[in-house]
Amino acid sequence: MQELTQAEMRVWIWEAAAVIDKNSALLCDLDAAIGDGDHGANMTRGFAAVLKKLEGGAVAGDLGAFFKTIGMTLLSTVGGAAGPLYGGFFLELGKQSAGRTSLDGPSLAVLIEAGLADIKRRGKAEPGDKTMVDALVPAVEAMKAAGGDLAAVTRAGAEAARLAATNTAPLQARKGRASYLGERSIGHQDPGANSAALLLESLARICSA
Amino acid sequence: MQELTQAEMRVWIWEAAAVIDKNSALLCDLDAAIGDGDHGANMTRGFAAVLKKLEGGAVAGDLGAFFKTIGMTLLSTVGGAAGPLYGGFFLELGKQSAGRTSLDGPSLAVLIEAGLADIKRRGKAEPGDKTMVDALVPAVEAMKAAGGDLAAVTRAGAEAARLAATNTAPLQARKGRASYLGERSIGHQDPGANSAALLLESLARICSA
Amino acid sequence: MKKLINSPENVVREELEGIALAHADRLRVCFDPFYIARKDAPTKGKVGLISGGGSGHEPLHGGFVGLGMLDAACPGHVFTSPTPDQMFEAAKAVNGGAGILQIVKNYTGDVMNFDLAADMLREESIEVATVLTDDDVAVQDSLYTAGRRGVGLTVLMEKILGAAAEKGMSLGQIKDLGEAIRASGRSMGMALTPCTVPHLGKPSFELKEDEIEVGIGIHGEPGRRRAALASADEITAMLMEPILTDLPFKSGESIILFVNGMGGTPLIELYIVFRKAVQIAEKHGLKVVRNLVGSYITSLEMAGTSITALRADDTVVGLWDAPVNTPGLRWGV
Amino acid sequence: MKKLINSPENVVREELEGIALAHADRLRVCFDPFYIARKDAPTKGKVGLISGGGSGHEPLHGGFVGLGMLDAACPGHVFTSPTPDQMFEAAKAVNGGAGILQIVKNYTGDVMNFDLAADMLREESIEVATVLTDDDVAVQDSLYTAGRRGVGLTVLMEKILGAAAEKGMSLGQIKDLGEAIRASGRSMGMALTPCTVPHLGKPSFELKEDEIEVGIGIHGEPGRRRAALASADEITAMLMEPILTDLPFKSGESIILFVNGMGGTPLIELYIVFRKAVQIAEKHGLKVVRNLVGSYITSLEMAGTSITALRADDTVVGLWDAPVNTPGLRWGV
Ligand SMILES: Nc1ncnc2c1ncn2[C@@H]1O[C@H](COP(=O)(O)OP(=O)(O)O)[C@@H](O)[C@H]1O
Ligand SMILES: Nc1ncnc2c1ncn2[C@@H]1O[C@H](COP(=O)(O)OP(=O)(O)O)[C@@H](O)[C@H]1O
Ligand SMILES: [Mg+2]
Ligand SMILES: [Mg+2]
Ligand SMILES: [Mg+2]
Ligand SMILES: [Mg+2]
Repeated sequence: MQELTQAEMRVWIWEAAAVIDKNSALLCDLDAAIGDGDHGANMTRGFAAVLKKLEGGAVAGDLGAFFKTIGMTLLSTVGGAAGPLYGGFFLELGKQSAGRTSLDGPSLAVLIEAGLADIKRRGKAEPGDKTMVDALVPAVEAMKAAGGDLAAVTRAGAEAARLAATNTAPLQARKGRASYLGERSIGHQDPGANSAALLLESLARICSA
Repeated sequence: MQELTQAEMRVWIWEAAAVIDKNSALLCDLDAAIGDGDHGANMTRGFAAVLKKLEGGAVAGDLGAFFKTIGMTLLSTVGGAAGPLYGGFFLELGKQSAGRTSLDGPSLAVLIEAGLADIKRRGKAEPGDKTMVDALVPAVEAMKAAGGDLAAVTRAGAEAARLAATNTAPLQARKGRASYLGERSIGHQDPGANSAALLLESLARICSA
Repeated sequence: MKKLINSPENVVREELEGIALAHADRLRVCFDPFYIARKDAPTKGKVGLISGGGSGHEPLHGGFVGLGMLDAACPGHVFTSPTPDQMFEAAKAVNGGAGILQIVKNYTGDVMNFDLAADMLREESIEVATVLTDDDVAVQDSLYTAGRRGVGLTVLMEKILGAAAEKGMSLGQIKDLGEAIRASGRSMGMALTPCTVPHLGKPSFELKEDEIEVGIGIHGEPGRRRAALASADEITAMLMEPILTDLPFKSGESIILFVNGMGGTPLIELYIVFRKAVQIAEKHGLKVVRNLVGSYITSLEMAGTSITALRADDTVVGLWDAPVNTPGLRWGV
Repeated sequence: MKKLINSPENVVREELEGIALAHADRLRVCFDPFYIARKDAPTKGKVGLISGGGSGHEPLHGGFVGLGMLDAACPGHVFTSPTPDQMFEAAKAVNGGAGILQIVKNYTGDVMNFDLAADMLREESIEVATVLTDDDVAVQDSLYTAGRRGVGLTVLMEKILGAAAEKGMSLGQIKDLGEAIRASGRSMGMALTPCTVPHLGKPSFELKEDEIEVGIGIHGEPGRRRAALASADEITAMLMEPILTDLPFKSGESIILFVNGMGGTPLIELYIVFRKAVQIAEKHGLKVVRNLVGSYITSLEMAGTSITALRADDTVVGLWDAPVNTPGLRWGV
């Protein structure tokens, strides 16, 4: 695949929704250990709502309209911390892709970088705070470094995100609910970093198919 | 011992209080199975209060005054069903022994029969209803039948009470809390029948000493 | 046993100390013997309402002392009926000269202890009447047994008779009203988990993860039967059907519907039960004109619920709506 | 998992159906999106008070909607903050033209969702101010973290600001009062048992029979440390000492003292804790001028308690005493 169009993006969202659903219990368990145990349920609910929204057929208009629909739906269904963060992420993707109908590898990397910036602005988390930012920062770096075709770019992003998500375990949380635990947050992976890795992994699968 | 005086009766009460205390958990367990689990605690509290009351020395006056003190104390400390029943029992012993300072075997049997009558009047239980009445009815019969000295009378009463208490197990309760269980009360001994047996056993031990 | 207590012996005394500190504006607590009375009692010319029973059912009864409800409450040890000297002293303290009405849950111990207290009061020339509650349909009613247990209806009884007394009704009138309410209300309860009596230190019965106990009372006693864990809607139906058919409640009647928590069940679940209870009542043709949802007559930390339905004509509704100012129930003032 | 529910997905909807049926006289429930509003809202010229948060803390927040307290509450899924569309619609429904005050417990999710809602409202030219509660001393305060959690103080905040709004105070005045209260109240909590989030189906943490969790929040999250089970007096001291030294409260000050149950702890135990809390406060030279004892901000069926102390001058006490008519708190009306 050379360019991602809305059609492929819809497949990504389907794939992502399925993967989130399959890993819902895992995400909840991760969240139960250092948060309040709802991250899997929140994400599953949100992506199910997005699927429902997209059922009717393609979103009229450009990729901007498509991502905005996703962002608004996540915003009004996920709740918790993840709702505004992922919702805002997709809204930002929408803003930055207004007028475009397809994306190549490098422009996808730039787009996701913009989405990440929105998450950082909203949540004020930095790498090392044990949040989804920990997965997304190295993912964006890897995607930009990989350059080239969509498959390579997304695979680099997915691998970096997964590794970084795993590496959140030894960190002490400084943002989100896990921060209340202080030192007791050490030794558990961050749920949001894991859901971010799942999203990027499903994207890589679509782009490599 | 030919005759029971207040001095021996006080030893009985000490002995009874110790035995009740030692068996408190057992009585509670029996009550937990078919009632509300407090019979041991209620009886222990009551007899501890009686001991405290008797600490000051002999009760001035006849046996009537002595038993009345015990009855009033149990009435205001035991609570539950057992409080009015045992309290009333001792008050009745007081009424019937007014003017007397000692008791022989046959008069003790008659006295306890009067106490039992008060329990039956107050609680309206008949033998077979799975209550303390089940232990006391055969005990009184055996005491009256035994005749003779205090040791023989009280031993007969204690043995009959213990056997009858054990035999409450197969009965279905018709009075007290256990009656709420219907058929599920079958298979457990009645706590009140057991405390009655403990009281008569301690009396027998005193009289045989 | 995991409880916020210091020692099983001191639970009731320390609870009363807490109540005395928390509600000093409205209540007076006597420690020898234990009773809780309205601070402004006695009210001259008003019938004095007293009740009591074992502790562990909070806010019942002490939490219902105040204007428009009880004049005094006598707490026994946990799940153990109080003793006659408590009712005797409490009644004397709140006697306004118009007589004393005792509201007694039908348990052998409670009945006998209140009877003894009534005798003692009569010896002092104080007029006494007693109203029993025996609303638990889980227990088979029979002349030859202890009869049915008094459960949830007790809360409604105390509210309604309290309002009647406040309005100046006579002892005889209140007694008659109490008997009418007794004849018009039914309840049933169930447990998801048992409770632990402090001095016992272990649960009063055992339940597997997938079992519930149906037909429990309020003393941690096992119920009439064990059943498989079911949905809230199914459990609500299990309770509502026997309640509605026992009296029976007839289509077109108005009721007060009371969904009670047993102590360890949170409000969120009670509203789910209430929702279904209303649906069932309405399907039965009943009009739910008033309701109460919350933990008002509890069994320590037991998880579970009980439902009470009471036929309510305009008089009863009027008395229900009358002002009440107690720690446990308050409105109109 | 033993709960009176039908399915984890429907818990909040069915709870809201129950609330709508139980409190139809005072409340209006909107199902799309979820919010609970005063039936008589909007009140022209009055600041509209809204709050909200995850469900599972009942009666917070929906149970505090009514005269003298909140105008609307937005329930999220269990322990999940609600979404901006809920606050947006709720605020529009209760907007009396004098602006909207949002009372927000300081959790990342709640803060971000309420912020988004505020942006949306401002786009509609509705004035919005926000007051955070972050009273939990169990969490170390730091600029570099999410800060402290909002817990028990939220209940007092909603009561006091609700009275201020009812009195006709302006948005700016209420916001200032809210900040003053925020700066004057502290809380801490502990758990005897964990709770189970319905969709999770298992407890949020495990505790041995002789362990307690100290410094818990209200979301079933583990606390700051695990400790050995201790007496009620010792546990009360564990909570009171950090509360009193954090602010710090000074000898001679008057406070409102709030002993809260976490959902599965019965009232009898809360009074025992309250008793000791008063003793400690008094030893510290504090005057407990008002109090609240009960389960008002809960964590589903968790057993445990939290304590909140709030400095209370005459203004605060006056607003505390002002009439309130909600399902969860009611007096003076
Ligand atoms: N300030 C923040 N910045 C970035 N990510 C955050 C922040 N706070 C929380 N998160 C992410 O959100 C995840 C939790 O989401 P979720 O459980 O759905 O919300 P909540 O914590 O409100 O229950 C965390 O694992 C973390 O990755
Ligand atoms: N009506 C009755 N007549 C005689 N004995 C009774 C009656 N009801 C209960 N009892 C006795 O009382 C015992 C229970 O006493 P206790 O547990 O102290 O009181 P409660 O049942 O009020 O908790 C029963 O085991 C039974 O022997
Ligand atoms: Mg979470
Ligand atoms: Mg008993
Ligand atoms: Mg008892
Ligand atoms: Mg959450």
